[in-house]
Amino acid sequence: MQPVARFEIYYTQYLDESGRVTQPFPEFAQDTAQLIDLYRWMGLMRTYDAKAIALQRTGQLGTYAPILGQEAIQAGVGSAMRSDDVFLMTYREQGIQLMRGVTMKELFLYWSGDERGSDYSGPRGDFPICITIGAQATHAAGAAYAIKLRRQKRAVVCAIGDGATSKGDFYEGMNAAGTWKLPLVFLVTNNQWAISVPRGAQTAAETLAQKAIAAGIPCEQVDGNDLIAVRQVMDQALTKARNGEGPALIEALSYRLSDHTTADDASRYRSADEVADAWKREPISRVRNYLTGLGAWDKTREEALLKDCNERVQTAVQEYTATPLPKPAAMFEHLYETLPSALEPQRAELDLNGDAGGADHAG
Amino acid sequence: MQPVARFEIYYTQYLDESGRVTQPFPEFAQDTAQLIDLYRWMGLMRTYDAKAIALQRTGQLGTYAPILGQEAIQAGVGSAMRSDDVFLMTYREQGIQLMRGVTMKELFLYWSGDERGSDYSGPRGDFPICITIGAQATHAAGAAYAIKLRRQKRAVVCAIGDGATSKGDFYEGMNAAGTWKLPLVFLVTNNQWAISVPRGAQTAAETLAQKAIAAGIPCEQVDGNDLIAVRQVMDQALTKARNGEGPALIEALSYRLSDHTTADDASRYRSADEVADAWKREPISRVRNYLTGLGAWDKTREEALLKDCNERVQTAVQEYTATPLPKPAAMFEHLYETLPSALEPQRAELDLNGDAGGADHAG
Amino acid sequence: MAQITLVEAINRALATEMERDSDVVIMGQDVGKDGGVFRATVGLTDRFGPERVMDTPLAEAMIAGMAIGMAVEGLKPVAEIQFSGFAYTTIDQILNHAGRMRYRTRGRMSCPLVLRTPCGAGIHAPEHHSESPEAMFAHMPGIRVVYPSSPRRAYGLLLASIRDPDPVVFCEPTRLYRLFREEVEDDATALPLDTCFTLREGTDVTLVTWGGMVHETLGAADALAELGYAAEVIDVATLKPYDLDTILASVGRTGRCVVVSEAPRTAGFASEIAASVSEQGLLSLMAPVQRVTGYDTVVPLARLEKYYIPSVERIVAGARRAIEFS
Amino acid sequence: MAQITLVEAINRALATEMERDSDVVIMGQDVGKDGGVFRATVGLTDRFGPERVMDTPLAEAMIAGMAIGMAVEGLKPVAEIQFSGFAYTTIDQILNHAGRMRYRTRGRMSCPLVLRTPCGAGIHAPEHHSESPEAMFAHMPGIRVVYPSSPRRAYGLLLASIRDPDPVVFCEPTRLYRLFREEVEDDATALPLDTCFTLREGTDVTLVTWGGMVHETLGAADALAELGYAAEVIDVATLKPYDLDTILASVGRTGRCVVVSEAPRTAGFASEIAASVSEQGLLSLMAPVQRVTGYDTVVPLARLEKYYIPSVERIVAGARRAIEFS
Ligand SMILES: Cc1ncc(C[n+]2csc(CCOP(=O)(O)OP(=O)(O)O)c2C)c(N)n1
Ligand SMILES: Cc1ncc(C[n+]2csc(CCOP(=O)(O)OP(=O)(O)O)c2C)c(N)n1
Ligand SMILES: [Mg+2]
Ligand SMILES: [Mg+2]
Repeated sequence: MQPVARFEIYYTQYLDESGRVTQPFPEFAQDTAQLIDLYRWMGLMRTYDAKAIALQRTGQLGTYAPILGQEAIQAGVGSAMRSDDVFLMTYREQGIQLMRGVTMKELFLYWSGDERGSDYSGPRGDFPICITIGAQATHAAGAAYAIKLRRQKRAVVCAIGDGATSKGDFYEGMNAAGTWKLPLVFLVTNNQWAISVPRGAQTAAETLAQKAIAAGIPCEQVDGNDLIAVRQVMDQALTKARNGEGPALIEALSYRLSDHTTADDASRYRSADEVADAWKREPISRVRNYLTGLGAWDKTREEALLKDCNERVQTAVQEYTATPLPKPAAMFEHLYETLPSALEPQRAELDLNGDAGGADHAG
Repeated sequence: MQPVARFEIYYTQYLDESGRVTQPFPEFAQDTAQLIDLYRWMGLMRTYDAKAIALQRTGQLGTYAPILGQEAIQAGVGSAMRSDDVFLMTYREQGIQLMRGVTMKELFLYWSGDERGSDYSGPRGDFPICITIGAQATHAAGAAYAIKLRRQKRAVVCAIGDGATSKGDFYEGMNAAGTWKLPLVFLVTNNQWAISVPRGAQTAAETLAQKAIAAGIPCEQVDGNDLIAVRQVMDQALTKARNGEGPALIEALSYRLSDHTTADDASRYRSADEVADAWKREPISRVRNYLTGLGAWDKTREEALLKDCNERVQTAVQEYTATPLPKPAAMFEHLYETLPSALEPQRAELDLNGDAGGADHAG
Repeated sequence: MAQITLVEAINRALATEMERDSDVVIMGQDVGKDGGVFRATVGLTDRFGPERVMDTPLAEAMIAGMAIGMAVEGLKPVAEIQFSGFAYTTIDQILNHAGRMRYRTRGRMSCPLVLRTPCGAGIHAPEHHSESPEAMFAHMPGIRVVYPSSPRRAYGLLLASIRDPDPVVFCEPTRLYRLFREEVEDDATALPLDTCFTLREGTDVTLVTWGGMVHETLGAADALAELGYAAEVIDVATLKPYDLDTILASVGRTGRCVVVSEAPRTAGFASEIAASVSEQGLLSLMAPVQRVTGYDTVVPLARLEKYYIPSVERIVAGARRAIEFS
Repeated sequence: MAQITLVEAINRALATEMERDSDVVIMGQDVGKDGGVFRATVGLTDRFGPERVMDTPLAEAMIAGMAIGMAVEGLKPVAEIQFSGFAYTTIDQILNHAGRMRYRTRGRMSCPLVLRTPCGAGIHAPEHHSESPEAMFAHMPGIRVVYPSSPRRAYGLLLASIRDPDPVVFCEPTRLYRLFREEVEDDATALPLDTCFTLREGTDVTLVTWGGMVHETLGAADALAELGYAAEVIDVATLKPYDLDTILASVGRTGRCVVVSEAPRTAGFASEIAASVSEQGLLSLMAPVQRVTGYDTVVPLARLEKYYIPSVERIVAGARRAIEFS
């Protein structure tokens, strides 16, 4: 019997876990200055991330979702995107956000529970963080449809996690992307865990990439801890999307080295051994090893980088802590373009009770 | 580069559109008596279906969804299932329902807008018709989970249409089936249309079968107008499911020869040529041709069959029309196991106004 | 001026606004070649092409979610959900996203979409085709809920909804789609979204309703007139945020109030209006506000649905309870 | 008897009923090894195994839909939706299917599932983690909605909900999960689902509330006592169908009523109670029923949420409006 349809999933890697080259580099990666620039970004991400956790632990930030271990995906994607592309994201994309021009102050505001943190001074067209897992997949299809309708050469990136690939919205969004051949790239960050649910308990699919077969769109796997591979595969998919050649899905294999959030304790459900093993494949050191091997990086430069990152983060912390709290009345601002008169009595009631409401409820 | 995963979709057919044998028959189909029995079922389906439309046209039935053209799928699936298997269905599975013991009177009641038509005297464990497209895919997973938990040798069949394969529930249900290796077979009746939306506008996927790749479950295509192929493929999948070998998805290719429902006019959106062409592949005549070629069928037997079918349908019509209307108070029956006392005033109000409510609202 | 039905008025409003504003895009199941199962979008594909009249795959959450993405990117999507019984899967998108895009980005983004959906029972349709979900939508912050009851109001309110800079859920009374005709001037004039419409003035009782029930309520006002009672009839039309002032002013004059709705009683929108009128109108009320509503049960299939929908007689009885209360 | 928190009481009820009835199956995200993000299911996998304590893929409609299929096939699924902001995608399943299985099959099938979900604001959580969707569920026919406010009631009402032959949406007040302890006898005794609980007797005003707001309302009763007013506090506990009689009887004695809820005001469950009390209690009411509720806006993120949730002061002010009305 002849099959009526046939599909294959490919996997891309350029730098292995020790920083050895496994296949000839694409053009951009032959420019060492570019690599160093991306390496610096990864360093900034990790410094920022550690500070955010520290702020949370000392009561200066709310629940926070770390990006530890996912820096290669984020630097690869962040650098492959153009500023007029549109990014739709989860709560674990702060590295991409930084590269797209969201300020660290805005990130801290957001994670402190302040809506002003989503009024990005940088990427005005990027969607706000989507907390309801998977919903952004259909928003992404809509944004991409608008871009296509207007014959613009822009692309949309929709980032989601491995857990999110179980949600109906994800499939519905992919199916839309396929049906209308939209300029939309799905980035599945497979960090092996959805809170306590391991990748293997999420689905019987051998790869997450193959989920796009259901929508008839091209799909592939990439080593998500390999900066070069992510950047290259993403770049190709985005170029096609901008040129009207349709959507794609990229599964980036990585590992969530941190707890799910600062409210989580991952040691309840996964072994220290597994985490230690995953550390061997973490994304930053392999670039450092590669650059060091080239003679393009050394301890002095590393120390200077760290110092610079720390200073930048510290400045942002100061800007953040110096920001006055929002006024209670802010909850009636931007609800509608103009507050309907029917809601004015409620705003008045809030004003009247503003102070009275100032006590914490849960004690 | 080596692929990390590879998939193929196969297609099965035994009898082509003119009734010629395209590959050796499976065992059951070598028993001509069995084939004749199934042929009779298909005849009954078509007679019943025509009568239902006639009843609707003469104001004796509500909006009705014909099964014309899908009789091979329905006879194949109906005969492959066991009575203690569980069936979850759309509104277009009356043939399978008949084979499972739902009476024609019950079908007529249902399509007249009478809930008693879902109180099947036959298959007490079959789910009621699911009108919200796709929702039954998750119910099916739940029912199959219960069966698996109890170590029973039963299987669940979940029937859905080509349009339904775009709904998130379908993917979520499939993913559940894969994750827990449930005894669940999805039957996708691809009749090429979802009301006015053709299969090609529903998804960019080359086949609907491949959607199951997203869930990591086995999938294949079958000629849905070939009774023998449907029965065989379904039988194999069900046997596996009952034996704990997990789920499967079968895409059965057919054509909706009728309007979507009696409220639809398909000539608004598809050509007469396309329909005429589809008639060439309709499922009943090819079995008749095959049986006639064997010498196992002839005009006399055909006439006797038609007469028998007509009589049975006519009897059911009489039973149906002789059934008294339900009482208004029925709307408070079976809402909860016991009507909560908080609702008694409302039931009393209904009693008070029962007659007053008797006038039609839309004039 | 043409005498047209409510569904034709919707069709005109869509065509007129698509003509005026190239950002307006129609989307939904069967809205293209088929012209919609109720024919609301008939002719639009021919006029505006399939890119602006999108036949979508069968996925309501996708329709709502895409509309959100399109609206944020600057289009003005008008999405049709074929029946409101299939709109429940859009609730997550409308509540968690459409109604919050502006709020959560502090005005950086907005979400000017319209979600049209046929509502209400009485057309002998299958299960899930007779739903009245308006209270659920009206409970959601950041959106508007509009529910016209005549061709003229359907035309003007739909134009206003499309032009509104925020998300609007636009409920359409299936029972009234073709029940009567009205002269509608197709002059692109919108009606306001922040006001009730007083359809009939009266001094003895205020009957408050919306959508399909406006028809039976006007019938009840006729029947009450024969009994010698002058009923004022108010069509709320925009349920969220709604114009309580007009209702209170009327109740101030009549002292009696009946709220009529075909949705299940508990936590329905009739309860909202009854609560507010009772709270703020207590001093003028000479009788408790009466709710005449659908029952707290599943809308029965065709054979019994007429016993479920509030009848003229039940509304009259409710009004008499209010009027004759002492 | 142990002094336990509300979330521990839920854990005990689950364990006790799983022990008693092998048809009871737990399902949800992270309910297994992790023991639930709020620890409600901690220890259950070890005791009952992963087949009866199912860690599910990340898909809420699937969880609800599977629970329906399981319940119809004879199990008694208790499904957890991690936060009620993620429960909106279950509405379609609960409303269109769970609440109708018995009805549409004329009793041939039933659907005894429980959908547990944490509700309410005040725990400084991210967006969508502070929702109060109870009114939307209470509008649906064929289901029950239960919302306990103390460890003892959580224990007894959860047992009753699991044993109930029909679907129950079980809202849990996150704010109260660990706020205080209470002695709870783990004796498998259920509490009735058809009655309010009068937590405090008083003659001057009836304060009606449920869930997390019971705490602030009791605080308001204390504050009112200091002002010399004796407030009766009623915990509605089961919102659908609810026990209006107890509320009416109380209002019959006090003549004043305040309904407290943290959900947005418009079309909230406070409106339902206010409407019914106003309608049926008008003759005993000496003041309009006051609603003290959340505002009709999005629940703000952590920094402002405390200004959103009705405070003791706002409740006291509402009560004084009722008491001092003339
Ligand atoms: C619809 C929905 N359900 C549940 C949650 C609670 N939740 C937050 S994160 C998470 C796991 C997500 O896993 P994954 O998609 O793999 O992303 P990751 O956290 O690993 O980045 C869950 C269940 C949610 N935010 N949204
Ligand atoms: C969730 C949902 N959306 C829309 C509808 C309206 N509707 C009824 S049938 C149908 C088309 C279904 O097509 P398909 O799945 O191919 O089944 P077929 O009618 O061809 O048997 C639609 C859109 C529905 N019943 N449910
Ligand atoms: Mg993950
Ligand atoms: Mg079809």
